[in-house]
This record gives sequence, C-alpha cells and structure tokens, in this order.
Amino acid sequence: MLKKTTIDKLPELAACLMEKGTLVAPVKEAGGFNFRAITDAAQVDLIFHNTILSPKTVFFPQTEDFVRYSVYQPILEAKPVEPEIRPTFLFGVRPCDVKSFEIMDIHFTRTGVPDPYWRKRRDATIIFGFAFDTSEEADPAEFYHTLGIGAADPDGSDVFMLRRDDVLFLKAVSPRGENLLGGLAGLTDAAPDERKYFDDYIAQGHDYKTRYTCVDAEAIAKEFEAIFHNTDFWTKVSNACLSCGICTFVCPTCYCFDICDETQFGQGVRRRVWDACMFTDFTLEASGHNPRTQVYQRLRQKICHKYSFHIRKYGPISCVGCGRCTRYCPVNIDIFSIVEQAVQAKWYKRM
Amino acid sequence: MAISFEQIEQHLKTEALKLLESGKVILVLAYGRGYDANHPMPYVAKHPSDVDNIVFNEYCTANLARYLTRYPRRTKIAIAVKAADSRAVVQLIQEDKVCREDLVVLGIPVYGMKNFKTGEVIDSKTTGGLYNPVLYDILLGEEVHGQPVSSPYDVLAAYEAMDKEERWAFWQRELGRCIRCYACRKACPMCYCDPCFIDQNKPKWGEKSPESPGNLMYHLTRFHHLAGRCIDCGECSRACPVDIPLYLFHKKVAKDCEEMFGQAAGMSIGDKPVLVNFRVDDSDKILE
Amino acid sequence: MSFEPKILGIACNWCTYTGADLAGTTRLQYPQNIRVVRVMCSSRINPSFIFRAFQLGADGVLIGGCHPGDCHYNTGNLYARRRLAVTKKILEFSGMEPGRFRVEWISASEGNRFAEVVREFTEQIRDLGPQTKFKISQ
Amino acid sequence: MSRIGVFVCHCGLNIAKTVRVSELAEFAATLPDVVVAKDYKFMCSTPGQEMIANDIKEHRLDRVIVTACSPLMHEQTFRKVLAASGLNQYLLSIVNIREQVSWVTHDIDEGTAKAKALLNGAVRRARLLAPLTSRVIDVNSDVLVVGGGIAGIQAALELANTGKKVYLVEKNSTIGGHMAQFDKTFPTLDCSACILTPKMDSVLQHKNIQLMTSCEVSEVKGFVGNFDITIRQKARYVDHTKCNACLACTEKCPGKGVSEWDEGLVKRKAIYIPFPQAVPQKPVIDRDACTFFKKGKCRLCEKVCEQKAIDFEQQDTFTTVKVGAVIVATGYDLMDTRSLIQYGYGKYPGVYNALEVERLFNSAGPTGGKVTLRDGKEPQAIAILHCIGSRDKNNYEHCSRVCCMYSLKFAHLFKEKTSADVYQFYIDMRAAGKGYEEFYNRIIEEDVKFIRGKGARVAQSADEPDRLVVEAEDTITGKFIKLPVDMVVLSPAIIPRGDAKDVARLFNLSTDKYGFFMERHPKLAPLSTMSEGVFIAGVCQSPKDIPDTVAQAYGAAAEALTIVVKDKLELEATTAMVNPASCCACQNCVRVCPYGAPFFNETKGVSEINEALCKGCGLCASVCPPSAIIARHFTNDQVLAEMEGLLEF
Repeated sequence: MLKKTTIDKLPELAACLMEKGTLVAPVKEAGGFNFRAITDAAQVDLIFHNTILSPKTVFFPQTEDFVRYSVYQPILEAKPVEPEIRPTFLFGVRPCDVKSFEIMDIHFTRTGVPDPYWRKRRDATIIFGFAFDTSEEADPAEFYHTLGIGAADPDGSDVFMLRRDDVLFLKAVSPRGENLLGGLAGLTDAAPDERKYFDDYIAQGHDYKTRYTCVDAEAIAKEFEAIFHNTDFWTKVSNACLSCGICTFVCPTCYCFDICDETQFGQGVRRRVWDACMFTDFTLEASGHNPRTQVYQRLRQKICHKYSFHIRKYGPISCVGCGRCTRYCPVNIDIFSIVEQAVQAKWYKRM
Repeated sequence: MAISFEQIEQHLKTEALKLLESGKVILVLAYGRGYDANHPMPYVAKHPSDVDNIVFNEYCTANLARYLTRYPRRTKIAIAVKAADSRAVVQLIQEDKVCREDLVVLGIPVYGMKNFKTGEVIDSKTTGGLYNPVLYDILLGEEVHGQPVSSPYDVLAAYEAMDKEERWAFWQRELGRCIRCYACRKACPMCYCDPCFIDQNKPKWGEKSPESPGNLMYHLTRFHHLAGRCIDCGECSRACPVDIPLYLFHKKVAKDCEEMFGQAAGMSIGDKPVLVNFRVDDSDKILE
Repeated sequence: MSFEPKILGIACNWCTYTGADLAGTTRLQYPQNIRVVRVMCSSRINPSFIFRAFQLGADGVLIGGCHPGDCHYNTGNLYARRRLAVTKKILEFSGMEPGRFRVEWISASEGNRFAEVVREFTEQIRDLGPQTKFKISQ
Repeated sequence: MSRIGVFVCHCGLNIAKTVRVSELAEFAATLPDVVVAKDYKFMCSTPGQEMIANDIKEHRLDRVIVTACSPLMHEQTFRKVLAASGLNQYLLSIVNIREQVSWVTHDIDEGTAKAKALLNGAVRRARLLAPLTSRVIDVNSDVLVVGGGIAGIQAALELANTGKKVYLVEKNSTIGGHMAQFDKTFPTLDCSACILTPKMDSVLQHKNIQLMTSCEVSEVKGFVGNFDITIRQKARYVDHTKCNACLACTEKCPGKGVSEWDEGLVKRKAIYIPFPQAVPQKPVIDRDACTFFKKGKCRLCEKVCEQKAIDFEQQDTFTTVKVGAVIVATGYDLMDTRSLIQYGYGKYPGVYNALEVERLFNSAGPTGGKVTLRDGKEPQAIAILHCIGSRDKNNYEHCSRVCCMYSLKFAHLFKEKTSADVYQFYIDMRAAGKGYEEFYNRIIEEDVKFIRGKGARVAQSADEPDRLVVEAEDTITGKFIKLPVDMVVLSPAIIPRGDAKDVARLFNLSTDKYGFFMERHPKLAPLSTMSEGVFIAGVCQSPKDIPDTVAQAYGAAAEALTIVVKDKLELEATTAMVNPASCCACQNCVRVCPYGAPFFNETKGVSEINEALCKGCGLCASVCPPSAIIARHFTNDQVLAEMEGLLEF
C-alpha cells in the first residue's frame, strides 16, 4: 500500500501524528537541522539533507535523569526518575541512520543488562524512514553505500518515505507501519505509475555511489589488528585531530556516557550525559592514571572500536557511513580516509 | 592585488623543504589535502618527502598555533601562520608556552579566506582587521595592501546596540544550543589547559550536561579565561557544529580589554597578558 | 510579601571584612540582605564565583577590597580590579543587569562607608527586582 | 560524613537581643552532619570553652562551628580549644553574628534570618574543611626598629637590654626625634633634653644596638621571624669611622643650610651636626647647601680635617639585615598651616607654629631661650590658637591630643619669660592625664586668659600695622571679639610623616584615612598590625603624648620579644599548593605572586609553590585557569559551598 501527500500538506500529516503521540521530526534551527519533538506542526521540514545530531537523540538523549535524591537523606529515599514514554513517531530518518538503531540495539538491549530507557522508547516509536534525494550529487563526506547501505533502503523503518518534488510517498514496511498508515487521515493512495517510481527508486538506491570502495568487515578488522601498535601511523593520522567531541556526539552509533551527579541546595539528580572517547578525561582513572593521554591513542581507540573490536565482538562494523563525523570535523579529518590508509599501511609494512 | 594561492603554496613548499633538509626544524606545521580539495587539513611535514603533500588554498582557515603546545618545549618547529594565527603565536610566546627561538614563523599575507563549511569569506568577521602577520621570520609573498581595513570590532555594533533583554535572549538562544562537544576550546590556540576547569570535579564549577546553566557557566568562564588573550582567529566559531557565534563574545571582551588596558592580545612579544598584569593608575572607572 | 533581595558579599579579610566589623562595633544599621563570605584578599575572588552566585539565585553581588595601593598583599587588589572589571563587562554583554554587580574599596576604618554602600546597593537591587536570568530553577 | 558541633553564643545580650539564639541552635540541629547544637551565654568564657571541649569528646566531633563574634576577635581562642581537644585547629569555623548581624540591626526577625543563612553557609563549608599543619620556621632573633625618636629609642633599649640585637634605623643624621626639639615637657616641666639625651647616649653605647643614622629601609622581603630588610645608607660625605668629632670642619664651612632642628628659624652650616647633643656626634654634609657640590670648588672642610674623613665621592650604600620582628615608630609631622590662609602663617612674621615656639624657649635655640619676635622685640600680647587643622572636618577630624597641654605649657613659659598677656583660644580644654588637670588649674591661676572659641582669623591690625588681630567668637559670652596681639602661636594638627604611605607599603601596613598606621585591634592589639611580626609604637599610630608613646614603646618591645625569644615559630598553614595533575603550565601564578612564592619546575613542567614565602592571599588560585591551585582553607570548593549555603534560604 503506497500512500501519498504533498509537501505543503505536511503540517496536516504532522498534526495528525501529534494527536496520536509525540512527533519527532527534522526542524531547521540556526545551526542546521535537528530532530526535535514537534510543538507546532508547521515546524516539520523535510527539505534537508541530514541532521547535525543523529536521531539517536530520540532513544538516547544527551542527558537522561536516573535518580533524584536529597543529599544527607538515606540513599533508599532517592527516587528513580521514570521516563515519560509516549507513543512516538520518528519522522524523516535517513536509511543509514535507521540502520544505526540496529547497531545500537546490540548494546542497549541485546547484550549485557538491557537498558530500559532505550528499550521503552524504541518499543514506543514508529520510524518513518526517508530516502536520500538521489538526484542530488552525493555528499563527499558520506559513505553509507560503501558499507552496504542503500540511499533508499527501507530496512528497519516502519514506514518508508520518499519525496518526488512536492509529493511525499509513504509506504508501510512493517505491520506496525501498516496499522498506523491505514488509520491516518489526509493521505491518498498513490497511482500505479507512482508505485513503480517508488519501487524503482528503492532498487536504484544501491547504485547511488557515495564512495568507490566496498568493504569487507572481516578483512578490515584484521587490518586494524595488524597495525594497532604502529604508532607512527596513528600519530600521522591524528596529527590534525583536536580531540574534541564532535565526531562522537554527532555519530549515530556512539553510545558512551558518563554518570554525573548534579546537586544544588542539597537536591540532586543523577543523570547520564554523553561522553566522548576523544576527551582526555574519558579514561582518567580515580588514581590519576590515564591510559590514553595521547591524541593518537584516543583516535585509534575510536576508529578501532568501530572498525575492529566491534566486528570481532558483535559482527557488524559500528558505522553506517552517514558522514557526520567528517562533515562536522573542524579540521576535516575523514574517518573513511583513515580506513583506506590503514589498509595501505598494512601493505607498506608487509613490503 | 589578487592573492595567488598557488604561489603561496609553492613558497610554503620551498621554505618547508629548505627547513627540513637543513635540519633547522624537525617539523613543519602546514596544511595538507583533506578528503577533497575544499576540505584541507592541518598537516605535519616531518620529512622532506612530506613536503609534496602540503597545500594552501582559501579554505586553509585552521589556526595551526593550536598545535604548538602539543610538542615538548625546545622542539624546533616551523609554522605557517596567517595574520590572526601569528598573533596566537605571539600570545603563546608571551605566556611562555613556546620559545621564540624554537620557532620559524612562515608568515602568510592573505585575504579572502573562506569557511569550508559555508563558503563564506571570513575576513570581515574574524581576522582582527589584519591581513599581514604581525610576527614572521619568512614572509611567503608580498604584504597585502589596499584591502579595506575595518575595525575588528565593527561587527559588534549590532549586538552592542541591543538592550540587555535582547542580548540575554540572544545568548540564551545561542548558548542554549551548545552540545558541549568542547570543539571551541579544543580548536582554540589559547585553550591549552588539560583538564579544563569545567572538567574538574573538585571544584565542580558547572554542570556537565548540555543545559543552559552549565553551558552558561562554561562559556562565560571561558570568555573570562580568554579575556585579553583571544586573538580573534574565529576558530571557536568555525569549529562549532551548531554554529554558535562565540567570536562575537570574545570580540566584545577583547574590545573592552583593549579600551580598559590599552593593549590588544598577541601584538608584541614583549607584552604581558593584561589580566596577569596591572597598572597602579588603572582607573576605578573600569569597574563602573 | 515585598521582595527581599539576597545579596552575596565577598569581602577581603583585611579591609572590607574588618570595615564591616567596625560598622557593627559602632552599631551602624544597615539592611540584613547581605551575607558576607570572607576571603583573604579580593584577588582570591574567582570570576566564576560571581557567575555561580548568580546561578545560585543571588540578586546582587558586592565585592569589597582594600583601596588600591593599600592591599595587604601589596598588589592583589590591583589584579582584582582588572579581573573584576572584565567580569563585569562579561555579565553586562551576556544581558545581566550591570547594577547587580558592584566592586567597592572599603578600608578597615570605613565602617560607615560599608554600611552606606550596603544600604545603597540593597536599595538598588530592590529596585531591579528579583534576578531571574542566571538563576537555576529547581 | 562529618560530625559537626554548632555552638551559638549569646554574648550576653549583645547577640541575644537581636538574634533568637535558641531558635538558631534548633535550626542548626536540622542541618546536615550537625550532631550537636547548643547555645550559651558566653561561649568565650571558661565554662563555654569547656562545653565545647566536652562536646568534642562526647560527640566525637570532627568539625566545630562557633556562632559568635567576628573571627578577627576569637578565632584564635577557639582554635586553641580545638587543639587542646585533639582536633586540628583548622576544623573550626566562626560565624560572625555579632559584628555583622546583631549589632547592625534592631529587628530580631531579620537578625535571626540572616544568622541562619550565615550559619547554613558555615555548615556547608565546614563539611569540606581539611586539617592543616602549620609550618614551623626558624626565627631570627634580631629586631629592626624604624625611627629614632623617643619611641624607637625606648623600644630599642628595652630589646637590647634583654640581649637581643637591635638595628635602629633613623633617616636623619641624629636620633632624638621631635622630643629633642622640645624645651620643657608638660605637666612636670622637666627639661626635655635632660631626660632624653641620656637615653640617646645609651643607644650609642649599647653593645646590642647597631645605630644606623642617615638610613632608610628600602626593601622588605620575607615574613615574620625571617625578614630580609634592605637598608639604604645615604651618603653623608663624612667617613664616620675616621671622624673624631673635632668639628673643625663645621667652623670653617662657608655653606649655609636651613636648620631643621630649629624649625628653619636660623641657618646652620652645610657640614653640620644638627644640635650639640646629637647622637652620633659626627657631622654630615648637606649636599644642597654645600658650596663644593653647588659650585664645584671649596673643599674647606676637607682641608681642615686631620682625620681625612671627608669623602665627597661617597655614594649611597645598601646593606641587608635579617631580623625576626620589626617595630615601626616613624613619628609625625605638623600640618603645614600655610594652606590655612586665614591664620596668616608664612605671611605675617608674628605667626608661629608650636614647634617654632618650642625652639624659642630653648636655651640652645635660635634666641638662646629669649622669647623675642622675629624683629627682636619682646611680645606684649600673645594668642595661642588651639585646634588648627585638627578637630576640623575640612582638614583633619581627629583631635591631636597634646595641643591643649603643650599650649598650657607655652602659656606658663611665656609668663615666666615675658611680661606679655597670654590668651588661649580653645574649643574644649582636654586635660585627661596624670597631673594634667592640676596643671591646667595651675595655669589658670597664672593669669592666663582663656577664651572659649576657636580662633577664626588672624589679620594685620588696622591701627597698628606691626601688630596682629585675632578674631574669634567667645562662645561663653556669645560675643565676637577682635584681640590685638604681637604674637600668634598655632597648634597645628599632628599628622603622619609625609612618607608614611611608603613605609606602609614597605611593611604591608594598613593606614587609616589620615595615614596613621592601623593597629590590628583598636583595643586588644593596639601595637600589632595586620602584618605579622611588624609592630607600631608612638605617634605614627595616632597622636599621643610622651608618656603614652614611651608606654607603647615598651609594649611594642615586649610584643617583638614574644616572637624573637622563640627559636621556632609556627606560621599560618593557610597557604596555596599546586595540584600537578591539573597544572597547565601557563605560569600565571608565577607572574602575579607579590611574594615570588610560585616557581616553574622545568623538569616536571608544572608550577610549584614555596610555602615558606606564601602568605595565603589566594591570588594565584583565582588566576589559575584550570583551578590547579588550591588555596588552603579558602579552596574553591569551600567558597562555593559556603556561597550555596548563604544563598539557600
């Protein structure tokens, strides 16, 4: 069932979703686009390439309160903070970002102790995937195609959308999507030629090349293992790195956090806040020892985690090629170039 | 006079090669190719063979002085600097973070540099009204003359004209967006503390979560720490992934410092940073 | 109930704090809105103390030190003068009412000056009303 | 978790009158970590102190908060209680609810509310207090005395008699100070020189006193117990080690200078001793008056000096002495009354100031002890005007204290030496002192005329041009009077020395609004200053007469002795330290420290602090961007916690 609406009727669709729950959609802000809970249906803006922060913010917000407590009171009197979970519609997520949820699920729900916050939000959310505009030239920072993700992959979405000029097509991909879409007023059925356009578009999504290489996860993991101790290589690629947290904060598959207590006038809240392995104090131990004081050690950790350890431990590469880290890096470090060089470095070494 | 970026690049390569071959320096801080031509990267040339990788174009905005403090004292370094960057070098020398005699400063007189994210020309915003380096050993090209010279503080006028409520609303909006990635401090050549005050647990100066109070504390204190030291390169604002115009606030503080203490940051290696200095006849009026 | 401002005072041990004591010894009356933190020298005052005080809900912050040239530590207050001047400019540009922050040089013998400044400042803050900009809402 | 005891003092009714003390104690008990809270009538009394000591033991307290008067009052008292109870003395916090609460309000609600806020702040801070250990330093047993007037002389002699080495620094070429200029002293009328010169001589002879005349302190480094004082020996152009005081030079010298000792009433030679009993009795050359220095030739003195003691090449030299304590006794100046044009000083020759008159009475003075006017005539009528510039809001508000008495003395001496009518123009007669009122009564009986009214103006007489007219309002009769006289004596305000500010800066002294040095406490520490190890005596602290000055000199000597009798001294432990893990090597601390305590350790790449030099101001801590410097007892955490406590309610 392929439904459609027009871009100028988007507010109506938004309003409709807002009645059923929380709508989270791209909003244009001073610095660029970001996913925000919509308060005014007119805010929803689909004329965007991608957001600054990835949509992981919806399931894993930068700040999450766990416990409220009163200093000087027994710990048993501390009160857990129950997140307010409402049915949520995550609207306009690019296919690579949709893919990232699957990778994050590994950490938040499929291994170790499941994270209730992530799981509850995930369960309550219906995802509206949204194809990239393949008529545009590929963004030089992106490489999702290289990692096997198409520009119009509906996998992982409940509803998948694509835009043709001022028409927005919506197709239910999952049963939850089917249910929802059937009950949405204001959508019309697409014509057969439009259905064909839609199917073709999705099929051709894989031809939309972002970078030239195709990657074999196993092979890469191996390469990185081999050069892990090649300090020269890591120093060279990290010479420009500033050690800021941009790449990890914008990354859809970075999930590290810190636990902070914030107290004022004796009333406190224990919360988790995103942390970044690029920060010097990330690995600072209480003793004062820090195993990763050098920039190269931190950059190595970040890249090896995504392209080596993660593969070994969980299977997939922990990267979806959305290109955010490259796009927002203040010194234009490109993670994928480093991957390419890593392969070469290995090769050089062998010679 | 138009700037020939190719010529500068050529100059840079020639001098870098000479310096590395002669062993006068062990590394050259310059620019190299990034993932495409519009996205050059800071580059460290250590061997004569690295020199080929050096590039220079209008997107080479990064202030390389930021990397100076990364190397141990007494490391012989050659550094390519534009006008504002050279002030950072001067300021670092003032603060004893680097030694003048350890540096070979390759000055680049240039204008028309562009923000690689937006393509916008940055001259009017954040070069401190300068086109020529204030300190160099070798000048890579002719000094720039005839470019419009504007006061570095002109862009402030609109913000100074706001009343306090508007200013508060403006900064609430801007700083409220901060995600605390700390790219601003990491890109800043003068922010070399590790740990930064905001990373401290004892004392805990401000909240670490990216909400208004913590953001306000972090940024206001950082503005204070950079008072009289900010050399207006604008790297903080360009590094910011959410486009907070931090340079405005820094500029305002720099302007106030210059008015109150009669000294701009990073103009002369003989100066003492204004906030670790005083004059007996400083006027009490500055407190009004 | 009428607005009773909370005013944080930070006073140097040798001049202003002693001056405040003298105001008491001579039984000068002044409003009780000010609460004074004693530090050894006005130069001890970290600008972040002031930002923090406003975040904690202070409606006004009054700094007291020795007269320039009379600092118990020779030059401490001369540094403080510059640093606090910058603090004031930063507060001002951020949109804070400039009148909420004040630096006064009050010597150990100026008990009446202390009382007078506190009276005046308290009135000024009363006129400005509650400080809501920096205050962290609970 | 800490265990805090809060002790609320009533201070009789001083606090209890405007703070509900029991409510405050109840409130304290609700605060975090407070295990005991009590109120008591006088916490500083022995039972009060015992109560604290007992509670420390009984409740195993590890922090004590005393909510009482200013910490400047009793911090030491209560620290001792802690120390005696086995608790580190820095785990004490004082909440000042007397000087800064109960005494500045009449409203008990307001007072109680503010006291609660202050106490809350103290509790928050107390939880973060850390035990500190005092540094023990070696003490140098020598003492420096600055100023060779009667205060300095007396203090130096006292200390020297206990066996301590004393450096007595005097900027003039002789010691003696103002007292050497006086003829008689009130109220006993004994001869000033007769009682002073033996003491001056004792100084010279004393084996423990190194007399340093024509010297000035140029730099003060170090701290209590360990001062390094640099002294500038001004060039005298006479080598005192060679001079045998034959004074042949002074006879031959053609140069003329103004005699400071005679208040400029006469000239003296360019090479001179200030007065016959000067100590040391060796001449110096007044460079500004010397013919050789002015014109390049003369050198008569050199020719007559058999000892070859004249040395025109002499330069200022600097020596550094190490002392454990310092007594500052720099004395006073008279206000320059030329600025008060209504009195005509400097305009009419018949107007004198008090010190000039002292010289007129003196047999070694310009007139050989005869009271004559500048034209040589004896005055027929003399007016003594009190309170010139002092007790005057437009000039100096303070009372100069000695003028009433010396004016009475003058009246007596005028009566003794002339047949003139003597008039006193006064606001109030202040004769508080042993034998002073009696002296006043005696003078009244000597036919001295007292007019209660401040002299308003001195003018030339219209009828007799060589006479003066004093105008005043007689406040007893309410009549405006114009009194013709021949001589007017002004009693000008006594003010600090012109260079008192420089002295204050050198020794880190505070000054009051007139420039008199501030004592640590007006009643209980009148000779101590805010600078540890530096004491003050005499008029440099405030105007006083000779008996009081001498008493202070004894006191200051005893104070200095309490320091230098010890071999070791405990210093405040509230110094700064660097946390090397956070130091960013910006070296701001090194740049700003007034004492040079922080230094940069190149090997470690971090700043360090020499705690012996640190005075604990905390400047370095506030200029340290990554907060790597910990200002002990005033750490960032402690200040922030206190602020939070103060602002909570």
